[in-house]
Amino acid sequence: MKERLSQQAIAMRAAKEFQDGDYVNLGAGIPLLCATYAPIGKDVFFQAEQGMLGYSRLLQVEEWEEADLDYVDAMGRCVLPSSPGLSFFDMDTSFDMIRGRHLDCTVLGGLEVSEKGDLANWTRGNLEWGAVGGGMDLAVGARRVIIAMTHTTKDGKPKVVKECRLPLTAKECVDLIVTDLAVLEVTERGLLLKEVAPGWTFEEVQSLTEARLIPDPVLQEIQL
Amino acid sequence: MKERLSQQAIAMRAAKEFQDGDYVNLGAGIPLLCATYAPIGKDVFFQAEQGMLGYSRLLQVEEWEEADLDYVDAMGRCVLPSSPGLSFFDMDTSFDMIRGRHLDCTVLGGLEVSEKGDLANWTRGNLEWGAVGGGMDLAVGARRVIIAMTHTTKDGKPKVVKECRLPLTAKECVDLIVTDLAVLEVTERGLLLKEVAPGWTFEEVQSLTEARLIPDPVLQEIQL
Amino acid sequence: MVFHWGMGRGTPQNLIRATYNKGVSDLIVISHNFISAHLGGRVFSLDEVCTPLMLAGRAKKVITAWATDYAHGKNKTLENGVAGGRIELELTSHGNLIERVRAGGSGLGGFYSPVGVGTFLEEGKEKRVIDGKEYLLEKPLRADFAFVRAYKADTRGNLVYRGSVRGSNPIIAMAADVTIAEVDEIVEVGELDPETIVTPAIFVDRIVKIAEDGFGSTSYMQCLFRTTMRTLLEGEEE
Amino acid sequence: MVFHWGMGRGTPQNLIRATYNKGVSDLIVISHNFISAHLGGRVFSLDEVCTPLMLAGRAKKVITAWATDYAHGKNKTLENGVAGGRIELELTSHGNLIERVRAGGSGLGGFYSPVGVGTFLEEGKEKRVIDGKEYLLEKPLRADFAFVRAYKADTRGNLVYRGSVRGSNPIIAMAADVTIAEVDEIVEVGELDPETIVTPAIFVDRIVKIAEDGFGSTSYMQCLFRTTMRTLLEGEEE
Repeated sequence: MKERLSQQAIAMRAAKEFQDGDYVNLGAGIPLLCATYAPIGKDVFFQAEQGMLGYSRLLQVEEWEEADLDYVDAMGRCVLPSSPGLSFFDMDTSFDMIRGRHLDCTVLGGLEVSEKGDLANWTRGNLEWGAVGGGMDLAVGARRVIIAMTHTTKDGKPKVVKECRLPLTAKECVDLIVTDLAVLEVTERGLLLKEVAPGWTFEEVQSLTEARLIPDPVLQEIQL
Repeated sequence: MKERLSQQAIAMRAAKEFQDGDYVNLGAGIPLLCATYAPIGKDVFFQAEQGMLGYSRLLQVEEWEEADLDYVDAMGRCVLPSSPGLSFFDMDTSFDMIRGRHLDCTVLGGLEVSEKGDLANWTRGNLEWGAVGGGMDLAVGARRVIIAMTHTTKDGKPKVVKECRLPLTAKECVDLIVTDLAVLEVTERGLLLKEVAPGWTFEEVQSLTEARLIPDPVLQEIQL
Repeated sequence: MVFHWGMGRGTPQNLIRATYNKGVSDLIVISHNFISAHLGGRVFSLDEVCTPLMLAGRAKKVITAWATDYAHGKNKTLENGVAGGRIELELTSHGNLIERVRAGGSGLGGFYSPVGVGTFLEEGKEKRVIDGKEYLLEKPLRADFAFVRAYKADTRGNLVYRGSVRGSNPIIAMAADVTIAEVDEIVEVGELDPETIVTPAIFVDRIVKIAEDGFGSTSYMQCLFRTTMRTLLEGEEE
Repeated sequence: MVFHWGMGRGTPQNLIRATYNKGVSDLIVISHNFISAHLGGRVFSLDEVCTPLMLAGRAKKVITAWATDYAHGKNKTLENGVAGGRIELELTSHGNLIERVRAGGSGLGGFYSPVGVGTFLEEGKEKRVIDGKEYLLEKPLRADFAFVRAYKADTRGNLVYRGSVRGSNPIIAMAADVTIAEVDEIVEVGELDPETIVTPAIFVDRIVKIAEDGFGSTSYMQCLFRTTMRTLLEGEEE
């Protein structure tokens, strides 16, 4: 079987989308790894949804003696306390920022993405309980929504689908999907397959995708 | 003709209503004078609607050399820059405070007050333009609304009326009216005349009032 | 969209003056008030202290809570413009105005306010009873440009304010396509205490530094204040 | 109404524990999440770090955006309670939840949010098109008590926070009949820099000081953090 991208590689590819000066919020899971792979030479500022803006990287293990646990990202991991340019605010201002379309980009995980860009990512099961979190707000509010996820479920079922079966996070919100097999752009005509993992073909990716894919005329291999 | 209370005396009587620890917003005109007459021995904290809370007095003329013009009340007059316990916030938080019923009391001016407690105080004329300001927000939001005004207009017409003729500021919002002739409480039964200016009788005040007054069984003279 | 209060601290005077001098017209101007700057009964000319009133002559519409100048003010641009039908006026309350701007900046479609029920503000608005209380539906407000006056900025655009003149500046900064901040000083990133930053850089697009002690600067205003106070006091003594 | 995030900084742990120990029941608990405190994959017990999860066993209803504990958490009080029909669950998004609390604290009757359109959040809500975009009507939320965690208070009740754990504390402080703040230190009025005060005293009814280096204090948490980090690092080295 051909090799798929690692979680790190998915995050690296997604992080390549960041532009200089972008304000970005990262969801849990693979998206969080993007904090480590912001493009060199570009200033990218991350937002933590509980109320912090402007950190560029997280404390590494060898720096933990410097750690101040009042300076943490949305997952509670320490950022550099000396990060210059940080600002703090309450959680309502944070979601004003998100809902008000001030963030340039968010990278979120996905359980299913439809060909129209519908996103389902908060529950595998019913609506009885679940972890809605800030995903709905981010999917609706961020100017650009990138989904970073595996292309198929653990038992091999497609996650890029015609219509989502799982409860939705938001309708028609996704701009780009980065998986361990492909980079897909949501367009008016449908899903454009722009890049494939090294060694994979359009047909092979299509066979693991429920939605119909449109091959980019200049289909490329994913570069990290 | 019998003597009426001065503007200062109206303000002094209104200020007697403040309780220890009260947060109070003062409107323009006579109400502003209340800042000078907060009861001795009681801590009263004033709010300036552009975004400041906690000042207790204004700079006096002889202190102006200490003045810092970034510490001003709603009329742009300097508060003591060293006022301990001041806090600053944006104007939206300021009106959250007002609208959200956090203020204990507001003292506002009045052009007309009806027997049901309707208030008209922002325009003498039509709706074409005018100075709405924060009066509508304060009248609706403050827990207690006190009106400090003259009892009649300059040409002797009653300002305490059956129904307001001028455009309303808010409906059924007034709790207490302090004038140069009387102190009136708005009750479910109507306007209760609680106090009269020294030397004035119930009948004399009633004759300068359009609304029907109910005499308090223990009608008293206004004490300052 | 611009803030003004009292003597004009917190007012982006240079941005207002530059806009006026540029000769643009047909503006829609959103500001809490359109009054002259004043102090202790003295009213300043627009040459001394610029206020949004300066833009009234360039406006086809104003949205405000305070459309009349003080009685002792001489500048009737707005009043005459409205009376003459040249300027459309949308009048509201301070609180509803700032909340509408906040709704515009935070992506909400509108909100139900208890303020204005039973008044002229009801006109053309949906009235609704929620949990036994009446409210009016208020719609969001946004602008193409927000002019903001802050005390200091860092080069990324984080803003700090000073004292009681923060006003609506932090809110209007959120609700425009382009937000321009006028400040006394621009410092390096990291020099502002993060606990004092009120407007995060994400809301700010451009920063303009006022010339050292220049028009509208903190020291200019403090000097104007002292001169005025001295004159007023001397007047009292005579 | 109470805030919690990550390792539990910003969480009023003593107030939560005291409420639990008091043995009250049938609470309605509003909190952004009901998860165990965690750090670097390690989940703390409720003896080490109290979170709103502790109150789930005392609740008849919870309103939250996050009702499942982490997979590696062992405390299933809420999940089992919901599954068993003992706890009513009202699920929403982080952003809609905090905006509803703000509406409750600021006297609004509700607001139109774009978040939740096309999802389960539509159920039972008015959907409305405003300027061509769909919104859902969200209603205000208030509580009888708000528990707030701040860094320092002055004796009047002004609060300052520290770093990124301010969270929803300043908002929930506005939206309860009684707001109680749990702080490391209480100082005299005038000792806090007014430019750093986030919650004005008007929103705070009572202040509780955490015992010096006591449970939930900043130094307690810092110590717990260092011990945990050391253990995790030693585990990695082995």
